Amino acid sequence: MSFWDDILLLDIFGGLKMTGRHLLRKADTVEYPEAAREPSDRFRGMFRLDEERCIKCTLCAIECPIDIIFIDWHNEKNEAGKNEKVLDRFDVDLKRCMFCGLCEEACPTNPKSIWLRTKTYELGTYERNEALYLDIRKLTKWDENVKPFTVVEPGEGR
Amino acid sequence: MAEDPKDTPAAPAAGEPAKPAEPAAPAPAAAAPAGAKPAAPKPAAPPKAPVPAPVDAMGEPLVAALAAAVPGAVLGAKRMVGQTTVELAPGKLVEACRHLRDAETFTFLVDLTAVDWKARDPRFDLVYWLHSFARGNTRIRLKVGVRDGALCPTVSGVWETANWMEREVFDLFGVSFEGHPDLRRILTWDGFQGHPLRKDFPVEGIDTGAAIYPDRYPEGGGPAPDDKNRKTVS
Amino acid sequence: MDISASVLTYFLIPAVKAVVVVILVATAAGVLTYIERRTLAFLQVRKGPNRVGPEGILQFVADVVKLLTKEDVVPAKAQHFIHFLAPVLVMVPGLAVFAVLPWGPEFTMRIPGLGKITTAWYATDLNVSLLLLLAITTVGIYGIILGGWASNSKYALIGGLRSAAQLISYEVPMGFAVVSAILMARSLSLVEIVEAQRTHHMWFILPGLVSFFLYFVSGVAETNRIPFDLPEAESELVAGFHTEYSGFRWAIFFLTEYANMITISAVATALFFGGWLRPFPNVAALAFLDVIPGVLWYVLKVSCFLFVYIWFRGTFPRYRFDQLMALGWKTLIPISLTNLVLVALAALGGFRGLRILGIVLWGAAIGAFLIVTRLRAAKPPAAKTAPASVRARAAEA
Amino acid sequence: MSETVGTAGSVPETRDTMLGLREMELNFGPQHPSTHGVLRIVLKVDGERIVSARPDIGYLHRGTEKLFETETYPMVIPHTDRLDYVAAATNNHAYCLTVEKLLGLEIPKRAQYIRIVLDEMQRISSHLLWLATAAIDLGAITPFFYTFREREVILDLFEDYCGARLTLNCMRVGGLQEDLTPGWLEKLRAFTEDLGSKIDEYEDLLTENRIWKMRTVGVGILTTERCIAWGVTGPPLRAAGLAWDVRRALPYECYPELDFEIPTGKNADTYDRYLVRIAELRQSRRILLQCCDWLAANPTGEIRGKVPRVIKPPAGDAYASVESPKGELGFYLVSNGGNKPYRLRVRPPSFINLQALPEMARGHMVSDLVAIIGTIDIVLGEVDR
Repeated sequence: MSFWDDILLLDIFGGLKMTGRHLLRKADTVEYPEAAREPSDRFRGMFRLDEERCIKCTLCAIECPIDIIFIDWHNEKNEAGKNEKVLDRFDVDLKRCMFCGLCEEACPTNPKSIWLRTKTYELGTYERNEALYLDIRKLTKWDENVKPFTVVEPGEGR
Repeated sequence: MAEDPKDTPAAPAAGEPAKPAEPAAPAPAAAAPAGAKPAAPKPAAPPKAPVPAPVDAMGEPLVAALAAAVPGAVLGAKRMVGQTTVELAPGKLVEACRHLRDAETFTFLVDLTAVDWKARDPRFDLVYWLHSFARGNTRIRLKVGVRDGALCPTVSGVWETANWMEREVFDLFGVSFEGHPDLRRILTWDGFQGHPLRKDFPVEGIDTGAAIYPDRYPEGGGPAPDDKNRKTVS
Repeated sequence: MDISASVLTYFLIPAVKAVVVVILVATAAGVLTYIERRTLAFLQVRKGPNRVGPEGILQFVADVVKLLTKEDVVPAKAQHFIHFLAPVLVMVPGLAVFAVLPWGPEFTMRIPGLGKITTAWYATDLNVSLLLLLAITTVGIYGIILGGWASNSKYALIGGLRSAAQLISYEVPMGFAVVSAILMARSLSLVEIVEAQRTHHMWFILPGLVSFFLYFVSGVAETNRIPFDLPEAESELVAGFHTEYSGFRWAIFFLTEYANMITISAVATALFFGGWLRPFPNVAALAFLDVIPGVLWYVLKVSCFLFVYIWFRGTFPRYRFDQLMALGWKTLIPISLTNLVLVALAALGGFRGLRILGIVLWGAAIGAFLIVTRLRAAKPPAAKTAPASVRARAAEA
Repeated sequence: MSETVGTAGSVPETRDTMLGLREMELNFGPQHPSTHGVLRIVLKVDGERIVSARPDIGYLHRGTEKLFETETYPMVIPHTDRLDYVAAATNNHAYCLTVEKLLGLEIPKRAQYIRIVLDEMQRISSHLLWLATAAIDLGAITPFFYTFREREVILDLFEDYCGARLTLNCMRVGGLQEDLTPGWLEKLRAFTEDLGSKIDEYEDLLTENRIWKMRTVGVGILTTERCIAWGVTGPPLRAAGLAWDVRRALPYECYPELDFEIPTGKNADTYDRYLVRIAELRQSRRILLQCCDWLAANPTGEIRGKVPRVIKPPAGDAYASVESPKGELGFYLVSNGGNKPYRLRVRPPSFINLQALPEMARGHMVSDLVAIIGTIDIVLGEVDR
């Protein structure tokens, strides 16, 4: 049997049949710029910050495994005469970020004030120190830098 | 470094060992049901209840057999989370290993590594983790204390797989092995200065002259080192 | 014959043909690279190049432009002159053989001002064209060896060595396969071999089943294609003999490989598949097939072979060097010798003998194939369902 | 690296050269198409036959173990993703198991099943990647695209579950961070049921193919004894005939409740390792189907045990291991009672399996070396850490 298999090259023809069957199948390719895949709801992408909700507790900065979040604040008296923390600076060094999402997990507010689930992945830039270092302005209004598929508010899609 | 806010009291963690693994059975109270397996804890209703603690294991048959077969080798033994650790004398290490391999069927060296207890003397613990197929997948951990700069006997003659593991320990801890067939650095390059896994080696690394654009990009990225805000959190 | 006519016949028309052939071959090789990538993509459920031009058809133009404008890197310690010479040595024979490939029959056309001209769809018809073909293609090996050696790279050197051994070994079964076709047609001229298939009332694939198989397998090996692409096995030798070539010199190696594929397919078509003849050239009932001109038949058949080349590439792993040599010397050469004797005996019997040989060969092959596949279907291999622990396999180490 | 004395792995050098000619030294890597990263092997070859092979590693050394010591326990997890970066879930799992062992934590049943699902998905994706690259090393380019087609579905499932495709960061000490999304289980089941026919496709292309068999049968033999001596675990050990799998030998999570076989080979060669991995794909599929059934029957439940807010294991040490796609992946944790690991050692299966390469390669040809590197299934992120 195996002798005849050898002579008749059955394994060879079997392989050819196998690939031949795929010849007319539809390609599985997704052609990126035209047909970009929408990421899933939990996809960890570009950062977004809600300055109003943030209580300046710096837990996100503490939990960050690679220390890329930099927060500064000062106290100000508000109209009621109470001390209120005001953010001086909230920077994320995105070029070192590994998108683990621990900062989002650490955030104690509900809904989260910093979150990554924004369905964005098009973060390519030409100048990494400029574009991939985010300050408050870029964190809160990054729609001008990055086009998200849909802006997802935290709490959605969980 | 990011410190946990609840845990601010000084402990830089990387300094003194809180409880060096001395053989002296530090938890005598918990030793009552000695053989009980701490590995299978009760549901942790009060969060602090079943904290695993080491118990003395000199009475275990395997340890006793080893102590009898290689006199003077066993300095102590303890058991924690279901894993037995036997402390060995460095001089008897190879003899004990040979005995364990041949007489007790520990044919498989799972892992070999070292721990740096910076302030302790001997400074390093070499940790051997043995496995026996014939004894129903039992495992035993051996520990040997080694002084900084002292030579440790190699076990690469007992288990060939110890070859690269010992090279790694040599490379990262600076523990030399006597009789090793090919003791060279393995993960860092030849000519590298220092031993990275020692506690006194800086985490930031050392200047090896390999940085390409130190002037253009601040080290580590982010704000430049002289930025006053840099210290805010980290 | 006046002077102008002889200039026309012996100089002008051949010159025009030569230029046309070179341009066509270079373009065809370029297009073939596109077709290959595209076909491979289809075999592999992806799309392949589809950006440059409609459906990516201009991809090869973009590639050529890129390669032409690329920096030509020569290793510092290379033998510069030989390094430069090697691609030329590969390309010239690769293009020269196209002079004798018979793409179509003779035809007559009328050119304004020159009158009627009878010429043919081939550059020239030599009475020893097959011999020339074998001789010239072998010269290309020098380019590969020298290129590998002159690069001063160990990978390139190994690639060159492998290539030398492989090409020389596979010349032998290929030669024997060609000889069997010569015996059938009793001519060394490719044009006459094609014509002989008309007079014999059959394509030579009928008696030449084994010969064709040998020829094609050796041809795949000669062109360094998977599963015989050892000289340039990219997972072992990076790129083999052309590791140290870049830019257009690399492109020349690359294009010549594709040109060689066309050559091998074209010769196989001429020898065994009736060249420009339609199927069953003597059955009058199929005369409507003559609507398709001979040249198109030829191109069609060559395309089929090229597709098989690509299909092979999409399916098979690569042989190891010693296995390749063993296959060549221990399997193909004995088979080709036996086959040669059989064909020679049959050819003694002329047309009738060849036909009997063909019927016997094809009958045996199809019969055995049917029986074995039937038996296999009855007893499916255990491989599919059981884990490896229960698979009984004879130790072949 | 300077040319110092000695060969790797204490393999004695044989010098039976033809006609007393000098061997050629061939630098295989670190940039080479089939070294799967930045592995460098210094070869001494006699013609094409390998006299000695000396692996030279460390090009991807990032000091991960040093880094572990500076992070609190939860912050270590993203770093473990980057060890064996094609099997992040098993890395997370091994680390979490170790910390849980030292904490004496119990994991909710549902979390255990989801962890197993993630592990087995990861095993399938890792084996598919292995098959793809091993086939392409031997010149068969098409299986690459077929296996990546299926791997893509797994990565999509990972993305749906935890938001990342490769570096998952999907497990936490004490359980999991996220529960399954609605509809995820059905997607997984559909894929899993479909997978069987897809594996048949790969087998059609390779298992019986004569060239594939010629290239792999009898190549790189490492017998059971030699496997144990070199500490080799995982598919190479099972291909040598020893049915040893951490999932069965030192059970963790719910594996004892699941029904699966440990495939073994006979001849300890590259072909058997291929067969074992293919059979493991099928076994992982079986496990996934059983887990799907269980999770569908128990659609709700806790996914995280009673974890203290600040994780501070008691002083002491513990070792726990899982069966990663490459072999036994273990973590050895030494705690001093603080909130950071005092020492966290990885037992990297790739690193230890790679050590056997010189012995497997000696006497074979350069082409076989490619097959052998492929069949050990190394990931340099784990070898060099």
